[in-house]
Amino acid sequence: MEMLEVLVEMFEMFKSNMVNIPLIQPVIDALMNIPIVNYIVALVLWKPFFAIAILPGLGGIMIVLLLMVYWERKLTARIQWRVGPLEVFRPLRGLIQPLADGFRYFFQEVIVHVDSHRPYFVQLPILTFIPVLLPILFIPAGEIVAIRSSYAIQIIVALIALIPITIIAIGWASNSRFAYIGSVREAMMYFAYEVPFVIAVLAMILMYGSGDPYVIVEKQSVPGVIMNPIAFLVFFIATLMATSRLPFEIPEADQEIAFGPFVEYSGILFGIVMTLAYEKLYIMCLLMSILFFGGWNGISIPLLGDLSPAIWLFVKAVVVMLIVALARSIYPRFRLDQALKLGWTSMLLISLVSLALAIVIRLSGWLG
Amino acid sequence: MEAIYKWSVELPKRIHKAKYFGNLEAEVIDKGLCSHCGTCAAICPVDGIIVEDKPIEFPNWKRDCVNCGACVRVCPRWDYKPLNGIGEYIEVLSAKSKRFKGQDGAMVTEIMASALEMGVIDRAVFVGRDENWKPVTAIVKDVEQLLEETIRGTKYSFADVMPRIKELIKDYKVGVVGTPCMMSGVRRLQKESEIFENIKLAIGLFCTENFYHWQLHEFLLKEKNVDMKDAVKTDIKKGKFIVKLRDGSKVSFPVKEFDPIIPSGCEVCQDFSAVESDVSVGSVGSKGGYSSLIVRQENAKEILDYIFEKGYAERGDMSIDAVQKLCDFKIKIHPYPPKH
Amino acid sequence: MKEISIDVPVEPPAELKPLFIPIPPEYVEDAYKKDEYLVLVGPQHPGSGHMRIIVRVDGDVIVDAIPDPGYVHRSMEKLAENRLYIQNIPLFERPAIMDNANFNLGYIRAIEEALDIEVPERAKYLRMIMAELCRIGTHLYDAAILAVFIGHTTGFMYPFAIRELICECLVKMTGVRFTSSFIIPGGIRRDADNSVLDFVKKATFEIERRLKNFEKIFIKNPATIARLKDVGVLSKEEAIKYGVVGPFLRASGVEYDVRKVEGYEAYDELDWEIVVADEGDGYSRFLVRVNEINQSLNIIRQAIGRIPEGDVISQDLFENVNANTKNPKDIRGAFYDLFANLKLPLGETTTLTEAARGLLLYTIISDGESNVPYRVRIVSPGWLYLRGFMESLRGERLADLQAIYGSFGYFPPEADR
Amino acid sequence: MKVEKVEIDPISRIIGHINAISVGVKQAIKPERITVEYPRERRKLPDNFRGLILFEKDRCISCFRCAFICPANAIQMELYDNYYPSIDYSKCILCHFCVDSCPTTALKQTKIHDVAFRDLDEMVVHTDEMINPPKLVREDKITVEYKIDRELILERRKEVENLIVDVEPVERIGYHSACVNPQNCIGCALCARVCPANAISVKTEDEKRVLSIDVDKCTGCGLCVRECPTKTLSLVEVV
Repeated sequence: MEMLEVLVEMFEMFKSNMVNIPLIQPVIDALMNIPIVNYIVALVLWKPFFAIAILPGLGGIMIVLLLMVYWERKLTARIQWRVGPLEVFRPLRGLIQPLADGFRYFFQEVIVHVDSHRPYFVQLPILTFIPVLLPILFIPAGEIVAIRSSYAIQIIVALIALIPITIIAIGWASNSRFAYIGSVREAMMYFAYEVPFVIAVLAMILMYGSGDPYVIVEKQSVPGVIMNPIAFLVFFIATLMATSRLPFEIPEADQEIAFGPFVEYSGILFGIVMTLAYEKLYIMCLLMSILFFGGWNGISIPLLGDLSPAIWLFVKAVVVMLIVALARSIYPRFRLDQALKLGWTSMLLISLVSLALAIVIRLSGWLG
Repeated sequence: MEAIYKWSVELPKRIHKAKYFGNLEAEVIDKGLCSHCGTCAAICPVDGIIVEDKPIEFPNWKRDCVNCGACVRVCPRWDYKPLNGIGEYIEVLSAKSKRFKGQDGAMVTEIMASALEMGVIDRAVFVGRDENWKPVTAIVKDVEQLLEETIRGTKYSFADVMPRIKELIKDYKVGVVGTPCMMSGVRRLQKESEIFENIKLAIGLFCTENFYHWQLHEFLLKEKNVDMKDAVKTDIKKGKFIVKLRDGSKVSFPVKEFDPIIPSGCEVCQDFSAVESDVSVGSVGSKGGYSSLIVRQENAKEILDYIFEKGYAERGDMSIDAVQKLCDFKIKIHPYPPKH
Repeated sequence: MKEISIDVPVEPPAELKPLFIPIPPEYVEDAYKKDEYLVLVGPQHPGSGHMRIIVRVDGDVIVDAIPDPGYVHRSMEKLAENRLYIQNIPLFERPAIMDNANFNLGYIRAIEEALDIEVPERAKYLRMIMAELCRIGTHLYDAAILAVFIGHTTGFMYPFAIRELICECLVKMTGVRFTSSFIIPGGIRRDADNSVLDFVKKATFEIERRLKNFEKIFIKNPATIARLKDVGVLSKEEAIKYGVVGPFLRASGVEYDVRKVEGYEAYDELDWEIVVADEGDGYSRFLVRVNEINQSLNIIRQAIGRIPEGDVISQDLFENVNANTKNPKDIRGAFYDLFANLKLPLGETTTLTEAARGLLLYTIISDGESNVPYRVRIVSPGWLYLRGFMESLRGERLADLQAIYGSFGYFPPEADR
Repeated sequence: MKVEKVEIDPISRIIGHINAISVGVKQAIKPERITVEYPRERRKLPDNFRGLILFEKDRCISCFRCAFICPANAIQMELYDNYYPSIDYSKCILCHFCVDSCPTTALKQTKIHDVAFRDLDEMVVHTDEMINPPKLVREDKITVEYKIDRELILERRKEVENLIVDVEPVERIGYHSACVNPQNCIGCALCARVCPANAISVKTEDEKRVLSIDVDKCTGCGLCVRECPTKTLSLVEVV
């Protein structure tokens, strides 16, 4: 019998903390009084679950993936005087091309070549989901948040720092010459951007006085970018380096080492690994919009209720990603040692300057 | 040469009902009159007639022969009237080439080389030999090619000189060396079609008889156990056939012993001194190391004047009656119509 | 700090044995003893054309680079020996398909020299225009390959879009985009009327306008400069010693251009300069080729400005041949009669031409009798500067291999012939 | 002309970055695209474009010139009532030596270049398949033309371009074969045998073989001149 009580108890817990969206409130009320369905609706609309599953979490990633891949290819095509994906669904000028790619990867045969370390080769791409998706727990979007903690920013940065380790492991698992060179380059790049990146985030936390996203967002009457633009510059270049976007596409330099650590993958494993870079970019853009663009504060739309801050945060992150896509068609690839020199000398210097600026702002008490 | 649109060609008498080559085969080859000179192969428009180390033949001529009658018109042995004696000539001399070493005075090579130099001819058809003295025809373009050792000296067996003329005749002025039957073949070719006027120089050789190479080779091997592989020089002097071998030894025996293997065509031939050639060359009638020359045509005369003026050869005198004696001897031993 | 090398018995990886690589086994052992290792770049590699480069790498620095060319060797010289002289024209355009006019011009000039045919003025100008169009096309083609090798996909797309204009000009003039076999002994096949010529003139301005975009986004892009500056340096002496030719020789400071030296077609009648740089690094090689595009553009404009009227097929061809048409402006109908039994006199003729990537040598040896060449010798620029290219790799980083490869514009089908 | 030095001080670097980004953004807003969406748009090609080859049987004098000149040995002459060319497109490199060699413009070029064959032996296009153009599946409704005046515009017109070009025939100098040195002739009548228009007749009258050339039948193809072993015949201009 306790099973039932536990269920009822959980149902009460879900009901208490539901996302209220006035727009579709009547529908939700109607659904709530159908016996079985109300459990599901309660679960889905339960704030922490909603944060992970729908908006800033997996749902957001799904939309971002489809949108970002399409947008990036279409934008680069436009800049390069050509048309880009077109024939997949002609009326919509190839809009569902990413869906088609995903579909193809899903059904393509996964080849695990002989002298690769089979267990690691297959599991590692899935393991990389852990460091990539965990930060979503701590990213709040207005009221919708999975885990409220006052050290959310630090945890997110720590988890982001984990991702390169799994990529290096992937390179090692495929046991091929190019994969090896790719993973060594990934390790090098990791050193290049990690220190300035952390210093930049530290500067922002210092400036706001706490790592709690809610505190940060409140204090951002003036968006963080204007307050500390240098930190934003470092953070932006570090994102390019972290997700190996074009000027720093060194680990996966397909002309030199044929797609770096992921060279031996095919099929759905390759699909997962390909989306990894985009998910990492999404997480960093969410972090960037929280730290620099005032997170989810924007004119709240009454009709959407709790959803409007989440949508604001999502839109800001997506806008930043669309701008990052521009770099791919403008810049050639730096050499590894040039990237390292950039990372260790100029970026480190600038991040220290931004730290000093942050301290000055903190002491001036402008943000109180 | 204004353009005409109707012209005709004389057709020879057709004895048998078959195609012309059939007639030729019946009248000449089967009757044993064929001297294996190859003139018919030189004129045949469809290259059907084959001149090899066996009697002349035209494989399945019934289908391929286009019945043009050219081979019959040019064949020297078609209603054959044997030529003999010295024939008329401009002058008689003997000479020895300074530039070349050959059979005797190497004058054939000398005349051909100077003709090439003077531009009288562009190409010369010579007869070289492979390692066991099988004759191989070679087309000579410049004087250096004549320095090559195997190309000089007499070979005493049949060679397909005439068919090779056919390839050259359309584009080049040609010089030919050959036996008296070939010379009469060349004259008939020139009468047959003006294109053969391109043969600007025809050098005849004194010839008693010629042999099929395989017969000669086999005869020497079996009767005289001389393997031509290690022969250095072959010669006929005063009725004796002499073979000088590599190890310096010599084998010689009277020419008469060759009688059993003389081909039937040669048995009816009485022309010793190549009556119809431009110049006849041989060893008879001049002292050792000299070739005796009977100059018959103006072009040969000019070439010899050029040679002596350039000092390429020394001049000597030659006794014409020695040649006369041999001509009468040849008439005696090769009566026509043949005895049996 | 001194490198300590422990004498561990090292035998090279098993995979190197079955592959046929043109280096002695001791070399491989010695490499692995010094704990350097061999990276085989190519022949099937996104960063190198159909040629394998055996790179001996000490850490990230290239110690030694051994080329293994020949993967796309089609034995053109042997093929040419059993084709008529005229049938070799399509064959000799195939090494560098974009640079077909120059390759075709070299071969035809050799034939004309042997037969000493006088080429009419208008044909010379039209040939020169086609040669310059193909030169610009090849420079753009190599700029694009360089861009994509250092990761700049836009830098690949812009030159290929501009090259489309050049192909449009060639289609209007000859009827085919590039392998046009349009140049024949004695001139060219058809006359190009004035509407086509002023389309070409307008195209040159359009190319220049679009090149400005390419310059801003790729040539002057700081990342490109960072990637190409002081990379793969060939000093003047080294360039001369290793026999580098063409724009890569001029990039190291040697002012030598066959068009000026030989002055064939009508190059000596127009005024244009030879582009020279003296650093000899990857960037100056690239800049020399970009400036050569401008030089070629103004050659074309001058040529179109001063092109004389007149016929395009020389009269000495029609002399002792009963051709079906005697129209000196269009070869149609008489192609076979003029060229089928073309026989070169006995002897050997050699011509030098300035192909887009450098010096191109043709030698035709004919035996005077047959209507096929006895021997045709073609030495393409890629083959000449391969040695200089490999020497310039020494001491560079492995990641720079692609940048230097692109800056040299090495094109395996042309080098292997 | 010296290539100008490149200075790499920070200011020029920043200007470089700004320029690069400005070009990227400008092109993103207003791209100067040159892509032609091929199956639905077709690019206008000039009339002398070298595409598929068509054949006109009654103009052909079967003189074998196209078969002899083809560098890729793609043309094979097939016997119908006379010898006519058939092209093997797996070998043909579309250099149009044959079209330029044809004395009577029996071979004509077209603007069809996107030809598809189901298998290899269908690529051998026999003579009767070359006479009228292949079945064309035309999806294109718009013709795009490259026009340049101040700058390149891709002028798109709503018309379907006719890919078959009508080529005006070359005005040909008439030739016919004639006997120039009759005394060369050996009466082999190979010329009569090879003549496609059987203009040379051979009769044997009283011990003589008489050859005669019918001038109006002779098309001047020159095969008899090449076949004659003794250089008797030659082509003479029709005056």
